[in-house]
Amino acid sequence: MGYVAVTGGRTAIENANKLVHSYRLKDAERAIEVKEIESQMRLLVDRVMGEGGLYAPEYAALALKQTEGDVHEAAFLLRAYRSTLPRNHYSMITDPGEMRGIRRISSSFKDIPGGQVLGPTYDYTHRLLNFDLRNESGAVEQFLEDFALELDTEMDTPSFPKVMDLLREQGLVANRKIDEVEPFDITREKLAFPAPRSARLQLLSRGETGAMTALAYSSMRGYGAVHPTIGELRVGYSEVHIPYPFADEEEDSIYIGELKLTEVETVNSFTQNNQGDVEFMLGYGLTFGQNEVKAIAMAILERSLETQGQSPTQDEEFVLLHIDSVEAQGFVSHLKLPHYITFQSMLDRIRQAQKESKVETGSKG
Amino acid sequence: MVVTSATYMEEQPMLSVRNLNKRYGQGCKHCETPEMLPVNSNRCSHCGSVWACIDVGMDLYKGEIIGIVGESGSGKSSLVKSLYFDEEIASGTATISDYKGGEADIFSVSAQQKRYIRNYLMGMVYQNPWMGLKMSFSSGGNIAEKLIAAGTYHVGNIRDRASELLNHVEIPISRMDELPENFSGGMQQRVQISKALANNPPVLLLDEVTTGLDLSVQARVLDLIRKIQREFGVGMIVVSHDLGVIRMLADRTMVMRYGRVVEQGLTDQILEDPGHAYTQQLVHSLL
Amino acid sequence: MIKADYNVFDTTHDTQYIYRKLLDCMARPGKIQSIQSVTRKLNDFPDGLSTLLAIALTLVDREVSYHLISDQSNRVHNYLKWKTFSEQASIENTDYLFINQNLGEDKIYQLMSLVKKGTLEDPHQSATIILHVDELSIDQNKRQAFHLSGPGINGVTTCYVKGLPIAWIKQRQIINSEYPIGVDFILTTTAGEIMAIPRTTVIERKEE
Amino acid sequence: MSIQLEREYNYAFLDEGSKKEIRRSTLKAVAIPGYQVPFASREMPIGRGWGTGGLQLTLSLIGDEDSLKVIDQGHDDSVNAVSIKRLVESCSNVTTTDDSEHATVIQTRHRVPEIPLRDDQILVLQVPLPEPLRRTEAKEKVTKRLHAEMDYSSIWLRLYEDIVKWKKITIGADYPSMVHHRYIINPSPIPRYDVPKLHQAEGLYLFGAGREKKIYAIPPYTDVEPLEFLDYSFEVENFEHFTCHLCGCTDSFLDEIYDAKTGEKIYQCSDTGYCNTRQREREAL
Amino acid sequence: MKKARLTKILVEGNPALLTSLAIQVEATVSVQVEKQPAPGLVMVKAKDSISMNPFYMGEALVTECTVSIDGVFGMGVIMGEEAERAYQIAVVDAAFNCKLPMIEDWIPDLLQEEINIQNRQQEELISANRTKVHFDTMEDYNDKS
Repeated sequence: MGYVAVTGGRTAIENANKLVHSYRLKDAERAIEVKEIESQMRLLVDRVMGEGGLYAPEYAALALKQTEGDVHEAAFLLRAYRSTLPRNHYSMITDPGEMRGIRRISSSFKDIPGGQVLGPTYDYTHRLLNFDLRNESGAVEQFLEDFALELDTEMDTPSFPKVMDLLREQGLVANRKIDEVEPFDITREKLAFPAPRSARLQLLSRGETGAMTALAYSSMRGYGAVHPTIGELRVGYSEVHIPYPFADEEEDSIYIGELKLTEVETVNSFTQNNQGDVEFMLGYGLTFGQNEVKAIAMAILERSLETQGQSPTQDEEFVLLHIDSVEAQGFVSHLKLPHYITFQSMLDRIRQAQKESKVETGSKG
Repeated sequence: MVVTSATYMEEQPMLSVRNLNKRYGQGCKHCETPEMLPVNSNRCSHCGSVWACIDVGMDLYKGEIIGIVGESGSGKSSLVKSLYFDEEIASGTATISDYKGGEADIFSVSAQQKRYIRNYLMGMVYQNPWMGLKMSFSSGGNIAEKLIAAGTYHVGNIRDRASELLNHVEIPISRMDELPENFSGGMQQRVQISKALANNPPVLLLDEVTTGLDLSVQARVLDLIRKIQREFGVGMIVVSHDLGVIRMLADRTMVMRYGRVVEQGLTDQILEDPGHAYTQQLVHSLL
Repeated sequence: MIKADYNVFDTTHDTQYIYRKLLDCMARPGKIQSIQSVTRKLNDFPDGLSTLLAIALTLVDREVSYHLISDQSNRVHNYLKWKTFSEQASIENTDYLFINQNLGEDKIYQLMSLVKKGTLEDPHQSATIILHVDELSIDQNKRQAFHLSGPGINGVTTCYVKGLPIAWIKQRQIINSEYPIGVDFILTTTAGEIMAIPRTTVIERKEE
Repeated sequence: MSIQLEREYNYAFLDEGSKKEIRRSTLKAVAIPGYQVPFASREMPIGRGWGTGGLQLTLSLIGDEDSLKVIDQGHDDSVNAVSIKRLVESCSNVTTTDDSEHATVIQTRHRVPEIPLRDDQILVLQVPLPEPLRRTEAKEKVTKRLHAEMDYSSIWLRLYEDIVKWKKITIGADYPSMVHHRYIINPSPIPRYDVPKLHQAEGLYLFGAGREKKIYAIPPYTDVEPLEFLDYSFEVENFEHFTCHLCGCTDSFLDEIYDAKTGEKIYQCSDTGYCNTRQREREAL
Repeated sequence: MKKARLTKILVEGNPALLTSLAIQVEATVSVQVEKQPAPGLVMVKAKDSISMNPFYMGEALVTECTVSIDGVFGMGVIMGEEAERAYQIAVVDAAFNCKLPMIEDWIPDLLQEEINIQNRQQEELISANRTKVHFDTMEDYNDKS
């Protein structure tokens, strides 16, 4: 049969679900443990949480297992799961400036208070396949033991004052007051344009890494104006507190855990503000987990959206409506659904148009 | 020039602009009103906001051409763009006399009524044809857009009217279904003019329509504008920085500087005997 | 699944029931539906108020605002806050305006000049007025009947409303003159009947 | 004590707050026929673009008393229709049916059933692209203004250009139509054949676009006019002399299919429920 | 002890300590579960250091539980799927809210656990600090500042 809808869909679906399950497992010696994914596919888990907009490492790992490592599908599972849960709390303001940092670099200054701390990074690994990893059994414990012995417990622990504060103190960047405006929430209200800054940041923060990287790259290459210097990139743990619901007036918040975050602040060209002072323009990026390229791309895109111009990355609707992983992959993949009716309707039009054009050429000839 | 100002006075103006003010920028406490700025500037030195039009008033009578002249930044383009709702004004009125049998201030009607005014009562020709034309639609289609907006839902009638209009602006009918982006600059301006005239509006606004064209092409477009003014009896506001254009087209002329009208009167009079020092400067630089 | 207690207002199933009646009413202006089987469960509240409250429980939560004009407003505020986390807003900001009082012409005029009417771009950002009336009926022979026409109505339908001052109709007509700007009405009765008059409905008074 | 998490989904999957928001938006949509009401739109367990808007409407509508029919391309058994039915069954007590006479709510993609909707039935259409003006204007900010000012000349122009180029309007499915003389809508990608069914109908039509976060409606007895010029009228699909090879029907929307063995082109009803009924009737005779 | 400090010790500390505290409470008083441990979401509000305005960056999965002792509520909210610990934190919280006498005895243990947490977190920071890049100019810079 040609293009006609499948009948007996119910059985086909059930069998397809079983089949994909069998493909997931058929060459496995043993099923991979969720815990193994969570601990050893760390950056993948971070990316799924970031794009899923849900910080839940265990569930992200489970989603990756369930989807055989398809990042889009895994992020989608987290997003859909969110829709079923009540949201009873909003956190107090989490300030990544106070994070327990494990990595922090600046490309604006050679040296900064607290120092350039490389932390866990692949930046200076050579991209050579390491064949030793094919068989690590035994080597894991040995490495961890040796690594622990190397640590000098007397050593200083780093503290990372913000690089931006150095510039701020010198009056080179705007010194804004903390303003507790209630942020826009894209998960509770349809975005309208022009979008408030808080909505842009929320959308970018859960945007798709690849899409954002591509757009940010285009802005740096010439389709736009943003080619920043990284004032500071930091990775670390930030505490999350929520208000205590049964609080009497002097009660404070309760601690519920910490998030691993990547925060980027970029320094761009300078401008003259309303008071006539010349200041640097800054860009801001913040994502769940360690996902540095996305955080940088976010800083570039959010800065780009603050500028006027004709390039794609200066177009708010263009950027914000096309970087969402779930929406983009959903709509592109919906083409797999049957479109027999629309196609039939189009067939009718092309046949009619052909007839008309025959009449025309006929009458001319 | 046949008509004099005395003739106009007997009838009511078609379009009467009063106290029109237009500002670009947020403004600050130093430029809340245009009067707060010095006379020789319209830019606020504190916040950079610009009062593009300050207290502008004018009357346009049936079938007359008013020229607005001034150097770039004088506010003349902002004025016509404001009248066509491309820009939002800060304050002021513009009363149109023949509005659905009565008269109305075009700035205080609803969005839908503004659309009616843009389609029926005014036409606009921009310096940049990309502003006035949809380049991905045929030139006939561009005219069709206006006719459809005015309620013509008959393809045959639309094409008849479009042919007629293109004929007026001397564009071969054979090119009706071509995209204007493939046309020369002069032809694009002529398509724009035909589009602006589609619904026989009593008022036509022309913003630097010959700027950037070759001299020979300029002359042809200017001739066309005069011809149209005669044939259609349409009232025009012609904005140009070029006194030559103004001399050729305008019955009366307004001179603008820093957003203010510094002088107005019959064009001949202004050009031959300029009263204001700035006008004298303009006229002398032309000579 | 949640087990239904037939005497307690069920926020899942009863609101679904009311919503479907409301939707049918909104789709067919002039049609009278009854939600009495549910309003009965809110018998802590005096007659009339329970119908308004049932609709409030169906539509209102912390994401939108409401305003109530009633002799018993304080009780209702506490109840709604506890049940739906919603707060009363001023008339000019409210999304849902509940009225359980006979108002004079001046008061009606004042209310209608304040309520949100939406804009041409966002006509949905307008208030819905839920108004308690004495009686709803489709009896054609009653005096003061209205002829309704517009979307949702097959030609013309006639309805009779007792206890609806004509000022409401007049003011509604003024507000709704620049369609799609306008307000929508839901009329309720003590007996638990509801009827909707969306902004598209044209109302003509029946000649006497 | 051993502590376990409670893992039960709410009735009809969505939490009550989400349902309320959808319901409020739907009521507004009915009050302003053809106007696209924005709503927050939750992520669903099926893909964005796979009917999440329709599904959210359905889930906000249904209760224990309802009987739900889901069709895709006219078929009850199409995989996507089955998948949606399975989801609804798993999170509510709602029964599903293939019989459109029995259904109180019908969710559909790309078709309006052949048998006219009754006044106690609601048809929910899944909408991929709700904005008719998107054909000529990419930006939502602009299309919103054009709707506000009722400035639809660009879409008419699109039809004009079609005629100039092809002597025909070439829009296939999702034919732009004017609702209540005010708003132009995309009726979702139903064939042109189905568009007249929306005009002055007995039942209520609801349209849900999940990805684009819009809800709109056509109430019963509302004027719905496909855009047409006086001299170039709206045309529905033409099946000429073909008939359904299963039920012999001559006046339904037909699928064009190719016989796997002979390669011969044959036609059959796209509305399988309708076709089955007709086949049964024929056998009974 | 402030809630913020107490809950940090309970969330980050050794689960065995938390369990032992909860068991002590259960052995002494009757604990009523008001709300079974259930998954939920917390919307995380983060500070955008450019505009200094907050924005919602995304949600975190939590498990929450509410209990009561003699009508006094206690609640436990903890990130991740942690039904048992959410319950136990709620129990300890309720014990503090009730001011049960036993809480005085807990303080030394809690303070010791706080030190343990700090030491554990210190280790990770020390290993990070070994990746600090040393520049010649560093001393100069510090001298100047």
